[in-house]
Amino acid sequence: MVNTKVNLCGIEIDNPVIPASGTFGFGYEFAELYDINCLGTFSFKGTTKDPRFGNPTPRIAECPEGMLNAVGLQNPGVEAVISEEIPKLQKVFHKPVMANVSGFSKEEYVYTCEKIDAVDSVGWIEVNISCPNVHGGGMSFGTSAEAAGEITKAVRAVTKKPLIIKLSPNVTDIVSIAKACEAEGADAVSLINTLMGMRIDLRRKKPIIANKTGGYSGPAIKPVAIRMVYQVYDAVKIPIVGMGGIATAEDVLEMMLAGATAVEVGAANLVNPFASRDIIHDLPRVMEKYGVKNLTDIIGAAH
Amino acid sequence: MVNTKVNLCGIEIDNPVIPASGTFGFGYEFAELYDINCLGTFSFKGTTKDPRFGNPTPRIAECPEGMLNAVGLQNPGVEAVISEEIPKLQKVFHKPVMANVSGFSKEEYVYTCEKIDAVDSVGWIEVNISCPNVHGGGMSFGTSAEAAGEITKAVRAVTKKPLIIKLSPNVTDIVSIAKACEAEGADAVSLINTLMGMRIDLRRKKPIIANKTGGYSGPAIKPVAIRMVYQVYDAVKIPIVGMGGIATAEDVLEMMLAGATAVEVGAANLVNPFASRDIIHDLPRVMEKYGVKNLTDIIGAAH
Amino acid sequence: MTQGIYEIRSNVKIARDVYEMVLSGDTSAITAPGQFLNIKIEGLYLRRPISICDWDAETITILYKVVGEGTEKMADMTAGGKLDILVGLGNGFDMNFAGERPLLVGGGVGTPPMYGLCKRLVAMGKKPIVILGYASAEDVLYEAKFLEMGVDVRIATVDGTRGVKGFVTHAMDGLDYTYFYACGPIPMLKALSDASNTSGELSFEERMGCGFGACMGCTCKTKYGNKRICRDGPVLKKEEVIW
Amino acid sequence: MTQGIYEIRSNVKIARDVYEMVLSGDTSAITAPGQFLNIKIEGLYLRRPISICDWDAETITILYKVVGEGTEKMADMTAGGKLDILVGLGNGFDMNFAGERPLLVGGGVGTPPMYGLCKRLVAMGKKPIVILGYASAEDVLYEAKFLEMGVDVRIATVDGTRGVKGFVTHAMDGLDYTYFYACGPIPMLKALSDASNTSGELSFEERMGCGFGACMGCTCKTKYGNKRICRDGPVLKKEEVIW
Repeated sequence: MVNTKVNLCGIEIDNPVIPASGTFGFGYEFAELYDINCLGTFSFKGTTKDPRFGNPTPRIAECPEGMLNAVGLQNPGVEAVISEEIPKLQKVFHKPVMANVSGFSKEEYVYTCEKIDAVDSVGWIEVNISCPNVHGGGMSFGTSAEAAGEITKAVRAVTKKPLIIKLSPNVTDIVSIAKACEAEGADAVSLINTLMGMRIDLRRKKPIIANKTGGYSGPAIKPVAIRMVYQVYDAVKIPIVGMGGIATAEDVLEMMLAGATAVEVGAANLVNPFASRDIIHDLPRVMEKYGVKNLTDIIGAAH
Repeated sequence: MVNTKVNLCGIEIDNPVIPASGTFGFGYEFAELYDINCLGTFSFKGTTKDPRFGNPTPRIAECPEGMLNAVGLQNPGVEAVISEEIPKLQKVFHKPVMANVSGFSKEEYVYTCEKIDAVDSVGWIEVNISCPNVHGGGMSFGTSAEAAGEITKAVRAVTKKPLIIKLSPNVTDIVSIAKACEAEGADAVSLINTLMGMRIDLRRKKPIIANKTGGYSGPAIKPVAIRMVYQVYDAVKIPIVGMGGIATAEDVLEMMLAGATAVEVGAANLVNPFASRDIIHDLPRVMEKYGVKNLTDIIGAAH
Repeated sequence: MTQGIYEIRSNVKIARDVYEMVLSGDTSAITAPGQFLNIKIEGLYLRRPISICDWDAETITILYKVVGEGTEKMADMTAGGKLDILVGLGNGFDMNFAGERPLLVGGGVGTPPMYGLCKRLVAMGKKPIVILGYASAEDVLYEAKFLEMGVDVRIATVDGTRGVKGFVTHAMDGLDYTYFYACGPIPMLKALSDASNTSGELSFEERMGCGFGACMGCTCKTKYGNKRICRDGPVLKKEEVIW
Repeated sequence: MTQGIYEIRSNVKIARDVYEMVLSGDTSAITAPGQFLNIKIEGLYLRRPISICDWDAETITILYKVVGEGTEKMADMTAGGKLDILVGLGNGFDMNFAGERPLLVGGGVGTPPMYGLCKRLVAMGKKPIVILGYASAEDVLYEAKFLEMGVDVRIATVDGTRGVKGFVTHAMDGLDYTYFYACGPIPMLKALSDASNTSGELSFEERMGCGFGACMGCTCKTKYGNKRICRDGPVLKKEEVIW
C-alpha cells in the first residue's frame, strides 16, 4: 500500500492532485461526470471584486502540445461567487476548497480576500498575481519582487487562512519574487501560471486570439515549470504548489521530485474531462513502479 | 512565380531560411547530405575566444514537442575556427555565412568579433548574449538591457559587418533589451534563444541533464517566440531574425507575419537532417496557398 | 455528455472539400438535433468540435469541411479507425417551438444539423421548408437526402450555378413559415434574423477550449447574460442574440 | 548515412523486456558491424538510437530492451508498420585488427552488435570467442544463434542462474585471444579494459540529440581529443578511452 497523502499548509489532503483555477469552473460541471471528492482539492475560477465578462472572442488557440487562452478572468464577481457559486459547489464537494483571487489594484485584492476569508469552506486562498491576459492587470504585480511582496503583505493582513501566491513564469528571476512573497508572509507559492504566447492565422494574417497574446498551457510548458519549481525550492522554505503541463501520474512525481508539495492540473482537464480523476487513480501504480511508498518522501528529492 | 528573396541587413539572400547556430556545425556534415547552397545562409557553431569542451554529459533530454540541450558552447576556439573550420566550410558553402560569437566577458566578445571581422566569407556576426547553459556566462548579459547595450556597443566598435544580437526569452521584458541593442548600433536582433527548462529522471530521481537545466527548443517554444517577435517588431526599426520551433514552411510564414525578416531553423535540423532543405523546397507551394507573392511583403503584416 | 471510443464506419468526400464520416458507438447522450461532438485527433492538442448531422441507436453521421490541420487529418482517416470523442455536447434545437411549417436554413457546413433536425420534424408530422445556401453548385450538401424526406427544398448559390442566385435570404421572399432554425456564417444568421417575421433559433460557432463549459473560452454576451456557446449554446433564441 | 522509410517485418519478444525487430528497406549505408540506427517514433521528438544486430541486402535486425517511453512504444509496434529511420550511423568496429582469435564481449543489450560482428569475423575465417554477460538466465540473448556459427560461447550471469556466476571478466580467466571487441555497461567496459592483455575496441552509449554529429550532445573526452559518440564513435579504441 502506498500513501498519497500530503500536507499543504497545515491541511492534510488525500492526494496532491488539484485541478487548477480556470479549468474546473466551480466544480459542478465536473461533478456531473465523476465524484469530484476524489480530488485533493481544487482551485476555483479566478474571482475579482466586480463581475467581469473577460476578453472578446476568439479566446482560444491550438499550439504544439498545448493551447493559448485569453479568457481574461471572466467571473461573476466575489459577491455572486459567495452567494451563488460556492453554495452550488458545496453540494457536490465536501472538502476544503481553494479560492483563487485576482485583482487590478491592491485594494481590490484586499477587498476580495477579505470577503473570501469569511467563507468557511475555503481552505486556502490562492492569490493570482500573474494573469497574462488582462491589460494593466494582475500580471504587472507578478513581474516584480517589490509589487509581489506588497500584494502579499496587504492580503496577509486580512486573512488567517493559508495564503498561496501564484507566480508568473514570464520573468527574468522567479526566485526573487518567490522570496519576496515568503518574506511578506505567504504560506506557499504556486507556479507556474501560463507562458505568454501568440499564434497567427495564416489565412487572415492576424493573431488568432482577439486579445492578440494568450497564456500558453499544456505539456509543452512542463520543462519550464519543472525548472522553475526546482529553482524556487532551493530558495524558499514554504511549500510549492507545482503546475504547468501536468497530465499524468508520472508528471506528478516529476513535479514533486523538483520540489512541489502538491500539483495543479490545468489544461489536461479541458481535453480530457476525466484527467484529474484518471491521474489520481493511476498514482498508486506509478508510485509502485518507481519505488515510492510515501509521496511526501519525494518532495524535492531530485535536489 | 513567387519571390522568396529577402534583404537581411543589406545582403540579399535567396530565401529567409537560416539553420541556427549549434544545430548545423560548420555545415560540412550537412553538405554530405544535400547541397547546402540552397540555404539563405547558416549561422555556424557558437565560437568563443578559447577552445571549450562544454558541459559534462548527459547534455540532451526529450521533451514534449522539443528537447533540452546543455552542450555549453563546445567549440575549438576562434583561432581554430578561422584556420580550420571556415576553410572546410568554404569548400561546401559559397555564400556569405553568419558567424555566431559567444563570450564570458566584454573583452572576450570584442576579441572574438575582431578576429571574425577579418574573415571575408562572414556576412553577418550574430552575437549570442543569451546562452542559458554556461554558468556565469553569456546569459547574464542577455537578461538586462544595460548589459546587452554595453556588449552591443563594444562589439559594434570593432566590426563594420552587419551585427545581429541574439536575445534570451528568459526575461521579463525582451522589448527593452532589444531597444537597448538597437540604440547601441545593432543592425538586427535575433530571437528567441532557448527557454531554460529541466526534466527529471523518475528512475534515478535526479535531473536528466548533468548541468541540471538545459535550453528548451522545438515546436513547443514557437508560441512564445511568435509573441516575442511580435512585441519586438512593434518597438524597434531594425530587422528581426525570428526563431523558436520553426519546422515547416507554414512556420516561416507565421514568424514573418509576426515581424521577422528572416528565420532560423534549429532543433528541426537534428530530428530531420533535411529539414532546412525541405522547408525551402516547400516555401513556394505554401506561399501560393496563402496568396503571398513576395515574401518581403508579409514581414510584420499581422500587426 | 459521454466520452467514448468510436469506430469509423466510412469517411467519404461528398462535395468540394466536404466529407461525410459515419461513426459507430454509444449515441445515448445525444438529446437533440443541433448538438455537437468534440473529437480528439492524434497529434493535435485541443479536440475539434463538429456538429452532428444525424444519428440512430448506434451510429452518428457528421459532415465536415477541410479548413485546417484538424480536418485535414480527419480527411485522411479510414474505416476501422478509432476516435476518442465527447458526445452530446451543447443544447441543440428546441423542436417544441416549430409550429406546422418551420423554416430550416443552412449555410455551407451549417447544413448538417438542419438535416437531423428536418428528419425529426418530419417524423413529428411537421412540414418543414428547407433553404440551403452555398458559394457554388459544387458545394451543395445532401440535397437528394432532403428531397427524399418529401420536404420543400430551395437552394441558393452566390454565383448562381445552382438554384436562386444570391444568399439564402433571396430564397425566402414571400415564404409563409411558423418559426425558423438556422445554422451558418454569422452574416447569414444576422441577415436571416433581420428578414424573418417569426421567432427562431440560431446555431453559433466559436473557437472552443473544452466544449463542455469548463474553460469559458467561447463565451458571448446575450440579452439574458453571458452564455457559453459550447454549453448554454450553440443554439440561441433570436430574441436574445446581441449582433 | 541515409534516411528512409522502413517496414517492420516482425517484432517479437525474445527475452525479459527484450524484443527483436526485423526491418526491411535500403541497407546500403551500413558499412560495419557496431553501427546504429536512429528511429523516429510517433509522439516523441528525438529519434531513438538502437544498435544494429545484423543486416543483409534488404533487412536489418535490431534487439532492444524496453526501458522507457520510446522502447515501450516500439514494443507495441506490429508487422507492416512503417518507420522513418536514419541508417548507418557511427563508425562501427574495425575488423582489420581482429587477429585470429578475437574476443567478443557483450553485456546485456550490448549483445546485439557482437552478433553481427561475430558473423562477419567467422565469414573472414576468424575463430572468435564470445562472452555474454547478463543479470539472470531469463535475460540471455541469442545464445543458440551464436552457437549455430560454431563459435566458443561462454555465458556469465550475476545471479549464477546460467553459466559462470559473476561478471564477464570472471569468464575470461586464462583465455588466449588476439584482440577484443566489447559493448555493454560502462563498468563492464572498464573492468574488461583493465583485465585485457591485448588492444581492443569498446562501444559506448550516450544520450544523443541528432545521432549524426551536428549537435555536440554526446561528446566525450578521449586521449586523442573530443569525440562525438554518435559520429566519431560509438566505438573507441581501448588506448584512447579516458575512464
